[in-house]
Amino acid sequence: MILVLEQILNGLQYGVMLFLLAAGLTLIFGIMGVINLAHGSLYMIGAFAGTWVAAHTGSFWLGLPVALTAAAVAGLLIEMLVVRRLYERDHLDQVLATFALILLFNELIVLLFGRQPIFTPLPELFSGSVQLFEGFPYPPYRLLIIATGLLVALGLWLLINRTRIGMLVRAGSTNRDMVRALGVDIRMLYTIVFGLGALLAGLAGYMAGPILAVQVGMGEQILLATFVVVVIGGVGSIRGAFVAGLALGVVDTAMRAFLPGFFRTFMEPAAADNLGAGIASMGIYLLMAIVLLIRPKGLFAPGA
Amino acid sequence: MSPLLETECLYKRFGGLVATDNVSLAVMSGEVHALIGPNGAGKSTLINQICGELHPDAGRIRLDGRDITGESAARRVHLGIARTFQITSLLEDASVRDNVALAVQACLGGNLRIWDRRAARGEIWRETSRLLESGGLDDRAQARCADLSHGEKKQLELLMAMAAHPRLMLLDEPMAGLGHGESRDMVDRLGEIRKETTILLVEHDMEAVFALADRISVLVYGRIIITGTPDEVRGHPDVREAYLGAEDAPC
Amino acid sequence: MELRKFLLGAAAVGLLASPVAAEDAVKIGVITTLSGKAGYLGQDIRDGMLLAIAMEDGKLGGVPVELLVEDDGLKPGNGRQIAEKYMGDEGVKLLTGIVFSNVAGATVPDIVENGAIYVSPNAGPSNLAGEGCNENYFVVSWQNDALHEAAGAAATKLGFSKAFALAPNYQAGKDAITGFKRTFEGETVGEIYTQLDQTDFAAEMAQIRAAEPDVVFQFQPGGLGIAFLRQYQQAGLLGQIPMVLSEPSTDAVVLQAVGDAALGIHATAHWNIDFDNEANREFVAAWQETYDRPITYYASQGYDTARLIASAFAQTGGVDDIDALREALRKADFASVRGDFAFGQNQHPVQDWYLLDIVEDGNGSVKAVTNAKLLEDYGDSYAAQCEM
Amino acid sequence: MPRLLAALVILALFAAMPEVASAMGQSSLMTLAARILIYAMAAASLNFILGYGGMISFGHAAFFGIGSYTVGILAHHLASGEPLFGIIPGSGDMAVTLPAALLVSGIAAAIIGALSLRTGGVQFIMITLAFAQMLFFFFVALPTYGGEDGTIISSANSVPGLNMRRKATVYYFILGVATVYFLILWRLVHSSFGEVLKGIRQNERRMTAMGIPVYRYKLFAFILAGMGAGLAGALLANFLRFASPDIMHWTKSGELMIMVILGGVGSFFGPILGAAALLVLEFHLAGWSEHWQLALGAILLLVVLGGRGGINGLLARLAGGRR
Repeated sequence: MILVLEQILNGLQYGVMLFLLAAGLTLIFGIMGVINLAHGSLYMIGAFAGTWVAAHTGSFWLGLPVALTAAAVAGLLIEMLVVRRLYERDHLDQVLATFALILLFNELIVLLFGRQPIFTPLPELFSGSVQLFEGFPYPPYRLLIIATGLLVALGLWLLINRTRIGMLVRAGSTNRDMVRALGVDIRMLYTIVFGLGALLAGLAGYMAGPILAVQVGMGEQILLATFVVVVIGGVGSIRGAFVAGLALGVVDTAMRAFLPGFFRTFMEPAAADNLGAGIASMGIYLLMAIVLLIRPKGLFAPGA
Repeated sequence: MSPLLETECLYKRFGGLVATDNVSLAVMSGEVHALIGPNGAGKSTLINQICGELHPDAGRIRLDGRDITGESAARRVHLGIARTFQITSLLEDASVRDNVALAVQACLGGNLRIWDRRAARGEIWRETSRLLESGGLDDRAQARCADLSHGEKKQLELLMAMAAHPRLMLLDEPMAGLGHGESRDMVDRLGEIRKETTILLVEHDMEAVFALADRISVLVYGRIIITGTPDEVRGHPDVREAYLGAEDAPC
Repeated sequence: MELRKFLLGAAAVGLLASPVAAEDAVKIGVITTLSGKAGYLGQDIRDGMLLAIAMEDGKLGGVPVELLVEDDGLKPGNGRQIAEKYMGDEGVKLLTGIVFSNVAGATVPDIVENGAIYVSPNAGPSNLAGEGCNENYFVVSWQNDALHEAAGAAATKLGFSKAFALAPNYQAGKDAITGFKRTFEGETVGEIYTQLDQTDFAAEMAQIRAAEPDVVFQFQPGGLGIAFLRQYQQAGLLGQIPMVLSEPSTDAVVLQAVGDAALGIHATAHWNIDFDNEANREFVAAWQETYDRPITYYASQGYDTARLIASAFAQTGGVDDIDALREALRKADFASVRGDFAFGQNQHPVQDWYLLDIVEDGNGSVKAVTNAKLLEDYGDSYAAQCEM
Repeated sequence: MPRLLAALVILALFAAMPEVASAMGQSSLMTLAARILIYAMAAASLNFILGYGGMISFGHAAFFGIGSYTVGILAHHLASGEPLFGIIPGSGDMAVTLPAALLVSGIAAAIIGALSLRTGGVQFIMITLAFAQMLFFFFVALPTYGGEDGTIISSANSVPGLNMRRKATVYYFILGVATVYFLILWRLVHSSFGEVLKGIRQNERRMTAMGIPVYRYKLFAFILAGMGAGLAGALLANFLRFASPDIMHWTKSGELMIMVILGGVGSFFGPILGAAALLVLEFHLAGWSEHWQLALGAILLLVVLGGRGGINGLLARLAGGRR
């Protein structure tokens, strides 16, 4: 029972990470119609910039603003120098351009930080593990990640439902032309949304630093899972990104944890492990395929 | 005379909105049957169900006595139902000639041939030329579709629908957006076409409707409130109230 | 910043390389992985080689050499292309450098069929160790399975009886667990194959805790290993359940990155920085003088590869006589930084394996200290299948 | 006929490549040329559905990989002597392996296409990616054929009358297959079906209104494209004498797509130009600096920001400017 509970917490933690990345991506996708493959690079930039500062100052908290700033600045630069010229082009040009950006950023990081993974210490307060209740220790840092993710989700909800920018974002994700027709400075809106998306990616990257390895190519690893979340949730929907992110996190974790055991109940252990692990690694893709076959636009597609 | 097209209690709803509410309609062979009604009355929804783009929640559609409710949109074209779109829908990157040629080819068949040369299929080009000539677009044959004027696009749509040699033509607001002169040309053109095919015409331009229609059905809130000759419809009090309302009486 | 170091390093490499690019220099082709997450492996292998060459003033075994280096991007097709370029365009007869087994699989057969010699500084896949062995193919590092067989032996020697094993769900991972179980005499109570691109192991931690093993064996190379060890600590398992690791999970870069999360772990290795022999002292001193980063065993393998080639060149004077070169390489007449070294029947190493302890180094970080010899003159499980 | 002339020039270049390469003392050029041919075939098959049919498949490497593995698996069972599933004997005969690769990749494309084509737009991009990734993980987890390390094919498949142990022979065989392939593709693009497909890219609703069952036509195109990529994959396996899951990884699908975009979407010669440009750049940049990806990224970025239509569009503008 404790195992199940722990796995659910683990799934939630992975899920909010995915949500932080997917929230920005889904807005960029839904509002600007831009496929941004370099979103993972922003995650990497946040992780490297923040971790580097944290490692040199010894303070986890000093790294945080640096990570956010670096990712946001990088995002704004990408938007102004590259993506802005591609809004009117088709998806394919965007794919090529943002793929080129991945190559550029990866190599720049190698030049700046070297090829070795770098390391942040956990903040003192959150290292080790706490007993959630008797016999159930859990790393507090992971709880911090979950809390951060939920706070961001709340913040985004308020931003989108209670502010003028949010109203434009909502309008933009359902009907791009209408916002333009309203005479809103759409460029400004695009830049803001892109910057915000980059900021969240940077936050996710920095938060991931102490539990994962901060290294070149870390962005591509999580990029695909993020796209899966965006598509399952419905392109342009923050709510979709939230629900799909958490669902995918929990499902993925649960499959990894329990599938081999499940197969062992009626198969040879070796074959069961193989099959279980195989299906678990295909899991999120399988899930996406099933969701899309039932709801071709995803779960919460705006205007669908 | 037997009806060419019959709909029987067609019912379609979107969420809470009933778009077509038990519509039973009969279009006689050879007639021009106009479908009028205020905006949002469900005319386009009805057209889309007849051509197969939408599937009704309940009810049946028969073409010449044959139940086609379950047939796909593409199949219905081959059974004899062609259509035009309210907002022109063409192959914008292709030339006028290629647009028509593709419509001709689609009707002639052999579309899955992967080892022939379309350019060498004389039958397609002969028929294409004939159509272009009949529609007065032969001098624009090489123009890119996206460069055509609105009126020309409407004409082209009509030609492409004609390429299928339809028994029933569904025209979704062929006059929409046309200038006065262009509208008159279109009415003349439809007058030609009606010799070859039965027409179900959705139109707001009352002048055109009363000039062309043999019978008129009035659709309000997804319901047909009357079907009759132009004179009957013109004189019907419900129509005046429900549809014509405050507007001036037509003609 | 690292950029400065990089520029210095690049300048150093340029200086080291330039005098040897003479007309009569023997070209050695290095195909290695420099980009992406595994880039540091190839970098260390290459730099180990460059170091050996620099220490001999641009020569190996008295023969001036030029090292050609290209990045394969971890793509088998690219590796093959580079090999063809070296052999066809540059007339290279001696190649080395490949880090990963899949690149080796696409590249090595082509090299040896062309009559050139390939000396592996890292990957030793089983399909080239047994029936697929070739007289032109040498492995200086280890046969892949031996890494994990050493870990199994360590777990046995330390008296553990219930092991829990984890590895990524790909060939090397499966080989790892198979290798571990081959020498581990206790019971394996749980086995998990993690996803190839998985960096979060929380789910696995929970399963380990539930299975209550008395030792954990895990194979997670590079960045995955860093994530695993840190999460092991965060899950409160470090210090509760001992861990035995094979070499790729505890290279110097991993140790530096995980810090105190590696304390108390039982590591296994065929080389360690503290090995007390002349060759190693020389190597370690030269490295620390030249490069401002930790020495990994990859660097030692690159260095050993170059030293092996030097020993052969000293006898043959170059690559003109391939048969003589092959014979000379087979003798392995050089002082390896790991001590005893010989080639087995399949031209893979026969060497000793050691148990290491991970302890504090006094500067707030950790280091590996050699504890005991685990296996002596240990070859591999495939040599018998090799007919040569 | 400038196109015919261009085609002949390209063919002559490739035909002369082994001679030129050995004359220049750079025999690796032949390897490069062979890879360009193979990748051009795969990219052209993607261009067929992407450029002509408007289906943005992000999982095309799946079929490339399936073709490659068909050859690898048949070779494996030939070597081991054990039939696959106990019934299908191994084979090292090109007359068997190439049709088998076409068949298997066609079946896979039929299944994947039938499911994927129910969606559209971004969702189609992602669902094709998903299926390709599932296949990738499947082969990675399959120990029989080496998993991620791949399976080594001891020798290129035999062709009666040819000495396939000679590299130049293998090269000319690949060139021959590629030539036939592009001739077929040329016919296909200009056939009745090809014209319908181009119509579908522009306006599916209109095509339906003309009586074309769009889904079926797209599926047919998807299958043809899958078979094309499968054939290219089979050649790659013969050429590398190696099959591994890395050629069905999503980055490989991306690479194929980039070749198409770089060369010029929907142009016949675009994929050849794109494959050549990307592989030649990779080849020379990687030899020039270990930080070659920086340069590659910058060049790709400049190309895409600089103009539409890729290299093909650039050539067209140059030709237009000169007139």
